[in-house]
Order: sequence, then C-alpha cells, then structure tokens
Amino acid sequence: MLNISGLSTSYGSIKAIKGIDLDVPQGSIVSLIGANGAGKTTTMNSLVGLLKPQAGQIKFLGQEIRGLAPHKIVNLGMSLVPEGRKILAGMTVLENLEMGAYQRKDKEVQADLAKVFRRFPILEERKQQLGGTLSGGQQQMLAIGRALMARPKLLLLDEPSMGLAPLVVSDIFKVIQEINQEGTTILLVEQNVRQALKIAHYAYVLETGKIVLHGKAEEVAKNPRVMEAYLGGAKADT
Amino acid sequence: MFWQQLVNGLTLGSTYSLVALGYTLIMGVLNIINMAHGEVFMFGAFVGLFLVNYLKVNIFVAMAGAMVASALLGILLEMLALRPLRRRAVSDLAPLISTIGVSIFLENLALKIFGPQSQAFPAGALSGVQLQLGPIRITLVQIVILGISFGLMFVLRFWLSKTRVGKAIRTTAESIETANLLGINTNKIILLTVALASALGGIAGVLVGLSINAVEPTMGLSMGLKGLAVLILGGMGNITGAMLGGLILGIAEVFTVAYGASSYRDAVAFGIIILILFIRPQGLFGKRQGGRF
Amino acid sequence: MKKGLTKWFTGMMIGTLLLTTAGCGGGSAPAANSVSEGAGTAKIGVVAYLSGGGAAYGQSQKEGLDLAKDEINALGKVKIELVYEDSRGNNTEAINAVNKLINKDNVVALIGPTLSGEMFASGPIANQSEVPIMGTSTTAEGITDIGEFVFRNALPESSAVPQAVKMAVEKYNLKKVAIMYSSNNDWAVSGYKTMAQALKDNGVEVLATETFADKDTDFSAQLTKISSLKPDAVMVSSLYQEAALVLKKAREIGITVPFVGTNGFNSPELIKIAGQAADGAIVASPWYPGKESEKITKFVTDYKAKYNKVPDQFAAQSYDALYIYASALEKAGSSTDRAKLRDSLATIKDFQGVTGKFAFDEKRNPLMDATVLIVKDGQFTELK
Amino acid sequence: MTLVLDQVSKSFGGLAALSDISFKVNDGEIIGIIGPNGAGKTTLFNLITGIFPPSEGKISYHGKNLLGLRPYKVTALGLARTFQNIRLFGHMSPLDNVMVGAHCRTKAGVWRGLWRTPAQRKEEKSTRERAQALLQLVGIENDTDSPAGSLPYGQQRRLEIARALATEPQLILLDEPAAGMNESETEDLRLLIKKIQMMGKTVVLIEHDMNLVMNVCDRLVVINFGQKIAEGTPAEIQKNPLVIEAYLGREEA
Amino acid sequence: MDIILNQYYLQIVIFVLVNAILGVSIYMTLSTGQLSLGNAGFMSIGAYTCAILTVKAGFPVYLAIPIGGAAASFISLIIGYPALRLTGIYLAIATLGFGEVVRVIILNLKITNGALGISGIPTLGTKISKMLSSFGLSRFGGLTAQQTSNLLVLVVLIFILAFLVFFCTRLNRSRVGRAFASIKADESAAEAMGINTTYYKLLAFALGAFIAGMAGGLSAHLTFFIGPKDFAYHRTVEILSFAVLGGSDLIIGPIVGALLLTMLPELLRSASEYRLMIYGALMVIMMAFRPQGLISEETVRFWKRKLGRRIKQ
Repeated sequence: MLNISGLSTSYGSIKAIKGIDLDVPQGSIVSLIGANGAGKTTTMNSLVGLLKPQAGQIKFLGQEIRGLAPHKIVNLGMSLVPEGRKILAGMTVLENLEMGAYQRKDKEVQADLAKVFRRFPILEERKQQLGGTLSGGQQQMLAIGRALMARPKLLLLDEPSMGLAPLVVSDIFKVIQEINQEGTTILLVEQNVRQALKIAHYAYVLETGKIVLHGKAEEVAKNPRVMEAYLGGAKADT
Repeated sequence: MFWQQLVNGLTLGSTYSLVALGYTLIMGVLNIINMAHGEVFMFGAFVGLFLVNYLKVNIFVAMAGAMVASALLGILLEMLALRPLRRRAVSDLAPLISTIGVSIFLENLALKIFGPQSQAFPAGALSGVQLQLGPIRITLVQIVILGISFGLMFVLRFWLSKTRVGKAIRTTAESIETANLLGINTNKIILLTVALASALGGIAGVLVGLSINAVEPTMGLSMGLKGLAVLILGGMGNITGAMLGGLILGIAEVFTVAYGASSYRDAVAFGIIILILFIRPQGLFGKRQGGRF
Repeated sequence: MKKGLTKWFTGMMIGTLLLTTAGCGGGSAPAANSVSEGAGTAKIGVVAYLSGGGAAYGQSQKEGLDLAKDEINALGKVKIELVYEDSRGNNTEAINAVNKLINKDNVVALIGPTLSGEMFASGPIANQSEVPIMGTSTTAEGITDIGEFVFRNALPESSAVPQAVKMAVEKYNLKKVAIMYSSNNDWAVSGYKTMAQALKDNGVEVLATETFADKDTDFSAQLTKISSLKPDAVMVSSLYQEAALVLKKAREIGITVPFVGTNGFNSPELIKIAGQAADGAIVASPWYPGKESEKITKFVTDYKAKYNKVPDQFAAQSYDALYIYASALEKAGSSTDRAKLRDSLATIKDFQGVTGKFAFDEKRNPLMDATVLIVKDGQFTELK
Repeated sequence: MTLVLDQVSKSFGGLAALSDISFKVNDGEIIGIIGPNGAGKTTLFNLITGIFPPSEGKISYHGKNLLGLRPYKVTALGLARTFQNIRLFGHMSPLDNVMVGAHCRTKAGVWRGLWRTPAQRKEEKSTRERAQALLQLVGIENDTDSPAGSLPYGQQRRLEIARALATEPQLILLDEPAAGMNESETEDLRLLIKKIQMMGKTVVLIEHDMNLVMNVCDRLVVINFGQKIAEGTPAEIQKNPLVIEAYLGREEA
Repeated sequence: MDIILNQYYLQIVIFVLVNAILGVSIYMTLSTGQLSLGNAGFMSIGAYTCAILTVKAGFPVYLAIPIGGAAASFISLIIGYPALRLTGIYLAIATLGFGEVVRVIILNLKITNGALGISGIPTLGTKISKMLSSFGLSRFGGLTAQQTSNLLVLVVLIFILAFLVFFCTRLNRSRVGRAFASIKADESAAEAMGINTTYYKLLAFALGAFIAGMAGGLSAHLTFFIGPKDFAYHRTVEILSFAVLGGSDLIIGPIVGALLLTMLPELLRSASEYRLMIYGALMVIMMAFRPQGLISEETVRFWKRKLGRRIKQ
C-alpha cells in the first residue's frame, strides 16, 4: 500500500532522516519505534506532505506522492493523527468531527459520524462541548475519530499514547486494533514499545534518522537491542 | 442631545466595525495585521462611486460591485504580497511591512488614477431623506449604514459557524497545519478569507463614502488606523470583539466631542490602543487561549 | 540559488549607488545646460504640492501659471521659463526643491511653495541665497517676516477674514456664534485665531469652539452639539473639503444659519461637494470670477477653454503672481539678476490683476481689497 | 540538600500536567528524570527555572525559595539549563554563544564597553579565555567563523551545554542532551557529563536514551502521567514493575 | 569642487546624514529584536524640546540637542516599561499608537503652538559659524557664508554619525551587545542564560529613543520650522523603510537604507508622481525576496570570503 524508499528530510542544515526505506502492506499494522529525536515525527510529517523531503520516493497505492500538498494526500486516502493530538480547541466536538470529513461529499458522512459515536460514546455525550475542554484521553479519541471521518485507507498515528494514563492507553490500543480489523491499514509511531509491538504485524526501529532494524513485530520484540534501547543495559531482560 | 449623539456614535461605530471585521478575519486566519486594509476600503469607495456616477447603476448594485472588486484586489494582495512571504520562514513583522508597502502603493496609485480631489456621489443617492423619532433625527443613509453593517455582521457570524467553508476558515484560523492534515486546501481558504475581508472593507468604503458624500485617495489611512484600534480593542481575531469594539470606539469618539474636547478625538482611538495593550493585551473580548471566532 | 540572489542584490545595490553618483555628476555643470531659450529668458522655479493628498491645490496653481506663462511669452516683452518641483506638502522636500531650483537650475526667482509650513521651512533658504520667492497661497501670519526676499500675493487671513466677519455681523445681526476649525492644519488654525479676534472686535459672543482634523469625515458629533446651542451663525476655518462636509452635515441635521468661512470656503469645489448645502456660506475673497471686468472674463474664458473648469483662487493668484514677476522683470531689465529683480518687485504698485488692484506693502504683503461673497443657489455672488 | 521540590503541581487550563512531585537532589549527584513522552518532565524543568510558576508546592535551592524568581535570577543563583529543542542563538558564533552564558558573572555596562576601560578589557579577555576553554571541554573547535545554527546537530547540543556551563552553575539541568545523537556521540556525551560531575557540579538529566541514563546516573526519578511513580538507583528502577509498565507498556494488557 | 559645494547637494547630503542617524535609532531598538514604530514620536519629542529650548528659552544648540534626546529617552522609559512586555506586532502597533498620541498632544499644547508649529528656528549652520567666528575663525578662503555654514554642519553631522557607528560597533562587541543579540535571537533562552531581558530591552529602547530625539533636534535646526505633521505616520514608515531596505542585522544596513531612500526621491524627481508607488512596491519586493535587507551578515561574510580569496591568490 505504502512504499517508501530513500526518503530524506532536513531542517535547514540538520538532516533529520537520512534515506529511509519502509513498506506498509495493505491491511497490516506497521509500527515505527525509536528514541526521541530519532526522526519518527519527521517521517510522518514527510509522508502527509507537511514537510517537503529532499530526496526519495513515497509511493501510495502505486502513485508517487512526494511533494504533493497535504490536502491532495488526504484526498488519496491517507490521514494522520498528529503528535499531541492537535484538536481544534475552539470548536465543538461535533465540528471537529465534521471537519474530519471536510473533503467528503458522499452521503454516508452521517452514518460514519454515528459509527464514531458508537466507538467513542463519550464524544457523543460531549458533542456540543469545545474540544479544548476535553481531557487528554478524550482528546485522543476525538483526534482518532476525526481522522476516521475522512475514511482513510491508511491511518497514520503519531504517539497516540503520549501523556495518557495507563488504563486509557490500553483502551486506545484496543481501538486501534479494531480499526485495523475493520479494514484500515495503520502506520503507528509509538514510544510505548511493548504495546506497539504487541498489536503490530511489522516493526521498524529508527535511530538517528536511519532504520537500524526491521522485521515481524514479534521478532523485533525479542531482539535484545530493542530492549536495550528502551531500558538500557543488558540487565533489562527481567 | 444624548440620544442623538448615541445614534451618531452607533452609525460611526458600525462603519468602524465593518472595517475592523476585515482586519480581524485576516488576523484570525493568518495571524498578521493587514496594513493595506484601509486602502482596500478606499478602493471600494471609488469603485462604488464609479459605478454610480458613470455606469448609473443603483446604489445597492454599486455596493455589490464594490464588494466584488475589492475581493479581487484582496486576491491580488494575497497572491503578490502575502503568499510569497509564507513560503519561507520569516518573522511575523515581514507581512506587516509588506502590507505597509502595499498601502503606500495603493494610495499613490489612487492619487494617480482618480486624482487628489474628493469626489461625491450624485445627489439623490439615498441622501436627504430623514426620519424624526422623538428627539432623534435619523437619515436614510444612517439607517442604511446601520442596517447593512449589522446585517453583514450577522450573516458573517452565521456563515462562519454553520457552513462547511465557514468552518474550514475557523479551522484554518485555529491552526493552518491541522487544517492541512484534515484535507483543507489552506491556500485556497486563505485566499478566500483575504477576499472576504477585502469585500467587507470595500462595502464599508461605499457606505462611508455615501454618508459623507466624499471619496478621495487618502481616506484609507485614517479609517485604517481606526480599524486597527478596534481590532486591538475587541481582541485580535475575535469577531464579536470587532463588532462591539467598533461600536464602543464610535460612541467613545462621539462622546469625547460632545462632552469633552473635540481636539482630543483622535487621541481617544490611540489612547485606547495603548491602554488596552498594557492592561489587557488580548483585548476586551479576546481570550488568552482557545478559539478565535 | 541563495548565493545567486545575494550577488544579484548586492549588484543591484552597487548599481543604485553608481546611479546615485551619476545623478550627482549629471548636474555638475548647472550653468551650461540651464538656459536654453536664448539669453533673455527668465527662469522661474515653482515649488508646488503636485502629488499626494493636497495635490489639488498644486494642480490649480500649475494650471494658472501655465496659462499666464503662455500669454506672457506670446506678448513678447519678457520671456519666462517655468521649472516645476513637487514638494508633496513635505517640509524637507520643499527645502530640497528650493535648493535644487536655486543651485542646480539657477532660477532667477521662485513661486511657491503651496503650504505656509513649507514656506516657513524653505523660505529662509531662498532668503539666505538672496533669491526672491513669492507665495501665492501662503496666508499664515508671519510669512514675510522670514526676510527681505520673501513676498506673497496671497491675501493674509488677517486682512480677509475680518472683512467677512464684519459684513456678516452687520448683515445678519449676529449676537452669538459657534466656531469650528481644523486643528491639525497650521493654516486653518491661523485663520481660526484671526476669526476669533475679529468676533471679539465686533462684540460677538462665542458659544462653542469645536475642532476636527484634516481628512476627518464625520462631523455629526460636533454639529449636534452646536445645533443644541442654537447659534446665529457658524464660523468655519478649514480647507474646502472639510468645510463642504461640515456644511452638508449641518444642513442635514437642521442647522440653517449662515456659515462664515476662511479662505477654504473660497473654491468652486465647496459647492460641488456640498451642493445645495453650500447656500448661505460666506467668505471674503480677492478672487471672484463673477466680477464685471474684462480681464476677469477673459481669464475665466481662456482657463475654461484650456482646462474645462472654472479657475479657483489658487489658479487666479498664481496667474497674477506670474504677471507680477513679469512686470518686475521688465522693470529690472535683466533676466538673471536676482537682487535687481527683488528691488523692482518691492516697488510694484497699481498692478491690475484678475484678483483686483494690487501693491506690495513695506513688509512685502499684498495691499488689495477682498470681496465678500455668499453662495446663493449654488453660485458665488457678492454679498451686499 | 541542593535542590528540593516539595509537592509541586502544575496544571494548564484545568488539565493537570504535574501533580504532587517531591524529590531532592544532593550536591554532586547525577540525577536522571525519566518517563514516557508527555509525562511532564520538561514542565518540571520549566518550573524549576522560573519559566512559569507552579500551581502549588515549593521549590528551593540551597534553602533559598525559587518561587516567583524570574529565570535570569534563578540562573544567577547557580542553576543553568539546556533545552529539549535546541535554542542556541543561531546567528551568533559558538564563541559568542558561550560568552553570553558568562553574562551574569560579568559586569561591564554600556560605558565601559564603549570606552574599553582597562577593567572591561581584562574582563573581556578572561571571559573569552574561559569560553574557549569550555568549547574545548565540549569538543568544539573555537576558531570557527560559521554561526552556531549551522553546526552539526550533536555539536549544537554540546554547545548548549558549554553555554550553560559558562553561567558557572552549581547545578545544571540537561533536557534530552542525547536526542538525535548516534552511539559514538552519545558515548562522548556520557564522558562529558561525568567530567561535569568531576568539576564538582550537580547534574539533573532528562533523557530517553536508557543506555546513557543507566550508565551515568546515580539516582533516577520516574515520572508518568504527571506523577512520580518511582525513585531509586538505576538497578532498582530497572527491576521496578511499575516503571517497566509505564515505559514499555503493560506486559499483559 | 563646485559639485561638492553646491548647496543643493550639500543639503541632500545633510538630510542623508540626519536620516542615517534616524536609521541608527531604529537599528538600536531592533538590535534586541523589538520593532518600535514610535521613533517618529520620539523624534518629535526631541525636536520640540530642543526647538522650544533654543527659540523660547535661549539655550545654546549644543546643549539643547542632547536635552531633546534625553527628554525622548525619558518618555521612552515611562512607556517602555509596560510596552516591552508586548512582542512582535503587538509592540509595533502599541508604539505606532504612541506616536499618534504624541502627535495629538503636540497639536493641543500651547507651548508647541499646535498645528502652527514652531518657525524661525535658528539654523545649526549659523550657530556654528557664530561660534567659530567668536574663536576668530570666520570664513574659509573663497567660500560664501552659506557654503561655510553648510560645510560646518556637514562636518558636525558626520562626526555625530561616526560617533554613533563607533558606539554601536563597540557596543556590539561588548557584554551588553552580546546580551542584545541573544535577546534578538531567542528571548526566553537569553533570560534562561541569566540575562535580565527587561533591563536590556528597555536600555535598547531608551538608547534608540535618545538617538531619535537627537535626530529630531538636529532636523529642527536644519529646517527652520517644525510642525506636528512632520512626525506623523508617514515619517514612521520612512524610518522603518531605512531598516527594511538596508537591513537591520548590521549597523551599516539602515545607514545604507537611509542613503538610498534619501537619494532616490531626488533621482526620481522627474518621475515624482510615481515615487511613492515605487517606494511601496520596493517594500513588498524586499519582504518577498530579501526580508533581511540589502546588507545582511551573510552578504558581509560572502564578500569577506570572496575578497579574502582574491587577496590570497
């Protein structure tokens, strides 16, 4: 579904990612993990067109999308739930969701809205509330719901568990898995490595802008190098 | 006299509000102050005048025409003076300076094209008719100004809160990046916003030109500065603020003249700017965070 | 790319600098390229407000001068060449313009600048350089105090305004009046002061003094206040645009009393903008196109033929100014001697112009009569 | 006790970012603050350095109350910091960046700077020499003419540390100094942090690179979801199930 | 020699120098990254204080000009303390408003003579000539009194500008200058590095106001007349455009900007109707293609490298 090869993006003179190759097969959950500053968010923003990569190819559904404007990429069926959620704080929950379906002109928008409300009942309860007044977990649900309103073929999630209480985190992961099972392909950037690897089919490990390891999720999970990166030292395998 | 002065203040204030709405829309979406807005206002007045005087159209048709022409001017402004600046990361002062440049250019272009003399709408274009309500005398022009200003403001509010494109403008105002992520073509929305703001400036120009029956190239500067004062008074990017702020400034000015010293009238507007910025930089109706419109 | 741009800009900058020096170099021989129309041509520099907000005044002046120049040159007694410089209503620009005309164009005398403030700034330069300079619209007090070389044929407000006030007081039996003036216009403030003094001299009570600013458009607050005081007349000191808007608004809110104005009332534009509302506006003016005089009729007809409009006071006074120079030049017998020209200018007497009989007094101010005019049915007519 | 945090809380617009955080930092220690993204670590640094005040709680340094002090005063007391997203003065040379750091330890004002009085020249010379020494310490060539913003990433991070050291701090707060560094750069950084400790300074470190944290820190404080969930030596922390859960996610979800 | 002594050129050069001083004043406040549009206001405070002192109180010019600067500086401290909490466009608009308020106040005060302004201000040239003649030096061989006095004014202005340039370059290479630069680069990082940003911003603001006030005093004594109109919005824009065109990274930037923009109108005299249009278009083009101005640090570095290479070859 998504094939990336040799992707490089810089900020000024600093190269944030340096020639990444990555594949996301249809129907899968692919996880991209790595430490802070490794270039995960840069990768995501490059994919959706918020950043303009200097080199490489991004093929989405067989089409080259590098350099396209973000709204065109959304139109092709790729949506990003950004890091920090970025919900529209001054607009109501309902308006947030409506804006998710901004590009759609079909008649099933209302049905999809109902579906989002079924998935996250709390959003329906608070649909007239301003987005900024929701708690962190609810905001994350809203951000995911909003992205789903575009009916993406590929959903990108950038650190959906960031700053959330453990219970909420596991809820969010459950939802991600459900969304995938309903047919949406997912590329997930996570710090919560264990959870991410648990639901993912494939995983890539990013270090200082380069892919240093990739493979099936359970294999990557067993790789000592990953544990070392996250808990440090050989003592990590408790 | 009090009630009569209040009506005077409201009429004056409603034109300030219309001008300030243009500022606030652009401020809300692009986070810049369009210093050329006053000149767009002047341009709109001239277009309206031209339509009435030379093409002999109805005054309301002329208003519509002025709105369209000003919107086109706004589009040029966005494409030539604002968009090129967004491509590179420049300080937030660059658009300020760029639009100051546009304002100087437009004012002098108008002097060249229309000449420095002030020109008038023909007699009969709404002038003359008056209503007497108890102690208050209201002219038809005043009623038209009040009606159109308030009408436009409420239509704008409704449009922004209920329509798809209106919501897209609000989304872009919250965050251009998020709007991009949601599939909104933000360049188009920005273009639309600048055009809309300019159209409001244009019709305000016709209304003011009509009420004072004089249109001339330098009329943009003082009105522009007043609009700016309202923008700050009401809170940048805040529509309610622009509407109420305009009325407050209009009434404050009129009452300064009526019960104080008329020579300090201009100091009122700028005194308000300074005071508000010191005491409550977010403006009377602005919030520190959260939604804009 | 970035380097390219840098180079390009630096190149441009150096280019501009070179151009700048070249520009200076071009003017290095002022004497050589100045006189073109034979030795007898007198070069007169004109500094006028030709672009910007007040360009309407400068434009009128230019038209009056051009018309006069063509006539004088056709007569053939003296030849005059005019060199125009724009001052944009700005003091610094006026200084530069005067300096350029004197030192680069080597003019024998100057006309202008348009505004009194500009004259205060640039007149001293001409005076120091000993070049005669004549204001045609600088009516503020103290202009000719600048020095021996500074003249004007603009009737100072101190002479015109009292005539209008006196006439109005007698005619309409004024007891109490209100005053309005533009407080950010030097000339209007000066007119206001004269006006207040004249009212005092005539024993008229001032109910209220309201101000506004040039380019103001909303006068409803001031006029509502004045309206409630019920004055016998309203005095206005401002340029014609604001004056016209004041009149319009005043009539609209029901003030029907006469309006007495300073020189700003004295323009066809006042009637054009204010329309019917201008009726009852009173002003004293040296220029009255309706006067029975062959000279005036000819001027008005020629002007109309050339520019398709009735000349205003700015045009008329500039027209006269050039004729005054012409006769002084003739008397001086030289087209280049500035000192001689000054001396002959100072002796001008019994000059008959379109603005009436004219002479300079010992302070180089004009000695001339004004006619008090009133607008009736959209026409200036003499108030008798 | 050098730095003491007592039940510090901070909320933004009703949402709690930190709640009831208490811990102490002793002289000469290297303390690591770890926790997932968004846990509130940088907020903690901002509270300590006076960028904004806590909603509740007390922060003191050597017994002096830090609350209500503007950041420059906190720095003058001997606390310096680096930033998570590098905030160098990009157009200035590396040397000038470090010399800015020495600001609060020097005195020359406009007058002395204008006339280059002997006192000013002496001060300027010693400032420059110290700045050069610091650049050397962190391993940046000090004769470079290019602006700080054009240095490679790793060098920018180290330059920030040099700049912070120039304020002559007793305690230095490092916010993710290893972010974006490769392994060998991180190793250099580890040695540098040790050197700083050897200079008698206290270090508080926010870091995600666990290798670095486990190897360099004496003690760790773990924050998750705005709360302190553990405190102890690296070995203790690595065995703490709460930490493992917070960090890697729950084993059995 | 004739060209140099032609009063027209002398006068333009004199205005270039005064404008260059104004350019330095906006550079000063910009050196901490604060855009103040109040410089025309400070200029008017300086000009009026100075003119009133010399015309009405008979102060000597050399005393009145610095007092004018000090007055502007004093007012700047009063409004600067609250104003400098604002940043970016907010500060720009607040200071723009301040300039307008000053103008309206001047219009309404008795001592400033309202809209009539103050005329008959003695010129700097005659004052200096008088001073010199009291030392026994009157005119130099073959020069007219006017040329002499203009040349003297020129010398004085060059001296003042040179001193300001010296002042700024010295400042830039000192502790205070580094503090300014760091605030310009990143205010909160500078504060975290132990810099009292309020103090230094206020210092730069007051220094800028002082220089603007002095420029006001100087220009009052060069134009014989000052009125409130001379210090309105257009003057603010003019001063701003010096920094925009020339660049505000380096002190030479606004000076070059002042040079070009004072020369340009004289060169374009023939196209005077289009002058301001060109002016406006220039500002837009500069912002789109070269927001840092003609002269930036990179330009200087580029030429240094280039010239350096040539010398080595």
